[in-house]
Amino acid sequence: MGQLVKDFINGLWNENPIFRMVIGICSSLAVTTAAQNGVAMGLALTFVLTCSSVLVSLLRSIIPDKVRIPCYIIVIATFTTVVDLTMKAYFPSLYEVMGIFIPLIVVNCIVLARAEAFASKVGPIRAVADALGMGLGYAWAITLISIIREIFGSGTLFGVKVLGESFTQWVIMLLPPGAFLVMGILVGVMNMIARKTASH
Amino acid sequence: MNEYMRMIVVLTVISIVAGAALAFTYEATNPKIQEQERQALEQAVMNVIPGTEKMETVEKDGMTFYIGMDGQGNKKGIAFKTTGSGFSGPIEIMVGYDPKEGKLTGIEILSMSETPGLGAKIKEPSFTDQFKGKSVNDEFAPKKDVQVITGATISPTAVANAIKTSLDKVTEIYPVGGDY
Amino acid sequence: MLKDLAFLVVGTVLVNNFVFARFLGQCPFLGVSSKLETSIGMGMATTFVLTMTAVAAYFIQYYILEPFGLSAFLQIVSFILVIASLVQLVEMIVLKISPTMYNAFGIYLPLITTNCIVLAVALLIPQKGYNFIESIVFGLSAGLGFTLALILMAGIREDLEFADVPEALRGPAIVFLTAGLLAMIFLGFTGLVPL
Amino acid sequence: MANTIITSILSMGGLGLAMGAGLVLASKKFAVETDPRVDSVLEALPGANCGACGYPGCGGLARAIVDGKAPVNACLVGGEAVAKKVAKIMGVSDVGAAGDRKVARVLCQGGKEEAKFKAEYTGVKSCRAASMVNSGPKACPFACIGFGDCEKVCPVGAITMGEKGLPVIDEEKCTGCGLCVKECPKMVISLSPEKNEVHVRCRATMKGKDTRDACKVGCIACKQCEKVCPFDAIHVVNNVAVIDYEKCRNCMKCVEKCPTKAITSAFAKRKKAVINDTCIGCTICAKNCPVNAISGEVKKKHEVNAELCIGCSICAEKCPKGAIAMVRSEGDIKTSSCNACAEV
Repeated sequence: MGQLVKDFINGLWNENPIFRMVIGICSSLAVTTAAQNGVAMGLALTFVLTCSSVLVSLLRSIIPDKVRIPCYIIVIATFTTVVDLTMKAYFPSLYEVMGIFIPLIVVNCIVLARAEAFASKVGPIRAVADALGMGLGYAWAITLISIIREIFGSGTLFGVKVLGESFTQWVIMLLPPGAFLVMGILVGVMNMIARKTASH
Repeated sequence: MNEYMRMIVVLTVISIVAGAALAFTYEATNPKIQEQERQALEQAVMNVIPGTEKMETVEKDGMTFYIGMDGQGNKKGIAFKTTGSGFSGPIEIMVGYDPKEGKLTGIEILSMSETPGLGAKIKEPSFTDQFKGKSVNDEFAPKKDVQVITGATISPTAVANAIKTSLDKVTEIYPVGGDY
Repeated sequence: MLKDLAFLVVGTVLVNNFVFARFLGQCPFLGVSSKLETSIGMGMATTFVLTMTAVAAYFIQYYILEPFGLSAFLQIVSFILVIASLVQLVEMIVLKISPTMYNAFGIYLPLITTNCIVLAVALLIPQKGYNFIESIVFGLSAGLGFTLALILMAGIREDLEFADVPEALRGPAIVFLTAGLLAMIFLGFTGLVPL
Repeated sequence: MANTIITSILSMGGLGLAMGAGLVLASKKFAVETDPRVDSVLEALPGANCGACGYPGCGGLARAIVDGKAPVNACLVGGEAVAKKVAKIMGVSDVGAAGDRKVARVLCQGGKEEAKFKAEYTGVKSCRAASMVNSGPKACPFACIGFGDCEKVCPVGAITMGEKGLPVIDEEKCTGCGLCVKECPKMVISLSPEKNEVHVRCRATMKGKDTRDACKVGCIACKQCEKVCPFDAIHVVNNVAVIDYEKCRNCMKCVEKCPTKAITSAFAKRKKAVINDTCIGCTICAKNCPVNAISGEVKKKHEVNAELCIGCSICAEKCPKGAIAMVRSEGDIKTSSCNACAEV
């Protein structure tokens, strides 16, 4: 049990994919113009990551080494398409905003990396713990980014106005440079926090 | 079974299973997706032709028209899609047109990728409402009879031009005052 | 016709640069942009794979998926399967045929499977309805745009080494900030060509 | 419905078959011999080819690790677990690699001359036996007894009993097995990383005055080392100075200051910074030097004042061009535990 908790916590902070390992950032930059998108993307990725981790973990002894990458990627692509179709059917407005970034979960390094580095080496239960940790670690990170960008960029949070009328919206926050700048500052802050906690 | 055979078999089997699984998901979600798309389209038509309760799709001269009708089946106007070339990508517009009066009944921006906070304001009613009741013979010239947005001229111009160009063609198919 | 292709190239390389405007290919962009030499090799390999992908995607889309009406749900899976396998194939072939070529750019090939630009290019081709020639040009210019971003960044990062960067910002953080400034510059290209 | 499923199965199956066959053919036809270690490192790596390590994919990193160009923990994605596996393949003892080799060191300098005896011991010549009699013959209860139990237990002959009646450890031969540490009844031998050059060679926790009475070279807890350390790396805890090796940079300032010479290092071999011609004059080194030993104008080659330089290596680490080398004053040879030269 302790091992499972450890696997889970690992992704949330120690090896947080966005802030600590800095992988899988394409989507975290592109869709984070509004907090709602951040949450949706985070959950979508967590779903794909968890499902594919379980399957990869179950299939790990069957798949021959040389074709493992194509095999894993098919598994991941299948779950991604499931998410893609489901979102199209039930959340069309969200789907429109996320556009091409839902299909691109397939090539999000986090998914394939965890499949390869973790799920393909341990049993399904530990794989789930790790995938959930990584997925939620990714989710909170991109939600944070999107909250910052939404508040400064549109003066709203989850679509509700939080900054007064007199606030001039920082359009740059919604544009590509804003994404990079927020990301850079956040990674810096996380580095600082990590160093502080490490020295204690 | 040697290793090479296994490689081929495993990859093929996984592909087949993936294909089958996706086909099932698609069959399960497809009706819902079609329904959503239809609803979105209907909603857009209702927005650009006030008083519409049901619509009919008509193909004419290579263009698709949506004829809006009220509850009694009286025709309230026709709607069609047009695309303009915006600042950072295509802008898709739904235009409502009343041939009897020769006037626009409203427009809606269906999709665009303009700069948030600037060009993206073309989506807001403050911009789109000015097209309501405009005559098809108007000039559609930015800064003259079309109000532009401060800090963004290209996006409104693109919308105005796209509407004007498409109207030229549409008024040939459905002339002003004619039946439809 | 030629004018449209030119617009497509400029639009893809500068205006909608895959790295700075569409946020794709960030992982290799951050990872491989530390040295000018490697970034050139990586750029070359990516451009090659992207062009190849564009061709493959075109054929799968219009000769397999479209005729059978499968494009709505098999696009992602079939594209990625073919891309992953093709890349692995090309790598093996290059390694065997010419070790020098392999060292120059072949070693970057496996890195490219998970470069989201590749899948994005494949998916955008049917979405935008490009014809065969346009698809190739699109793939090629996507690669060139990525190469440009990599080389710019590598050039800056080589000089950045002389700077006394605050400790917390070292590593990826300062690269993001620099990329932010570059992205601002690339914003200036918007509206350059009709899209 | 059935039609969609059949066509999708057929197309995906066809694609899968074609690609699988292609890969099989290629791996048969184009098989190339590689360093087996590269393969096993590659095996241990995540294989996602994300490029976050700065190398072209996992294959590139595997080659770099085998060639010694990259550290075993270079893979960010794999984290500690992968680093451990790679370290095992590469035969590196710990994740941190080379500089962390551990060697045994004697933490007592109270030889026949320096330490007072409270009694004469004439029993069995064994430290363990002697320590049972009123905790040994020397006045200091922490002192090395000097019968060489450690010398006898050392499997590689790295320990010899010196003239002072204290063990001398040959750090070249020491394998860090820790047998001597276990054997010593007084626990005055400890294992520490080879790169740590400064040591407090006294464990006496009596009050300063008592230590001074018992031994000439004991730590008397005067705290002068604490004050002189530029890096806050040494503190008197429980009446004895303790070095925090996370912070210690082997600058040897405390060694200079220590009134009883209880802190030692190969002082004569203190490193000095030397700036070569690739210096571009960025002034980063001068700004970071804790003792202001570097001077120079912007964009001109900087100079090190060898008198002031304490060899802390901060400048070498900060230098963006790698233009600063840390050179040991008397040739670049390894330090040893020989106390004689430490006192030169």
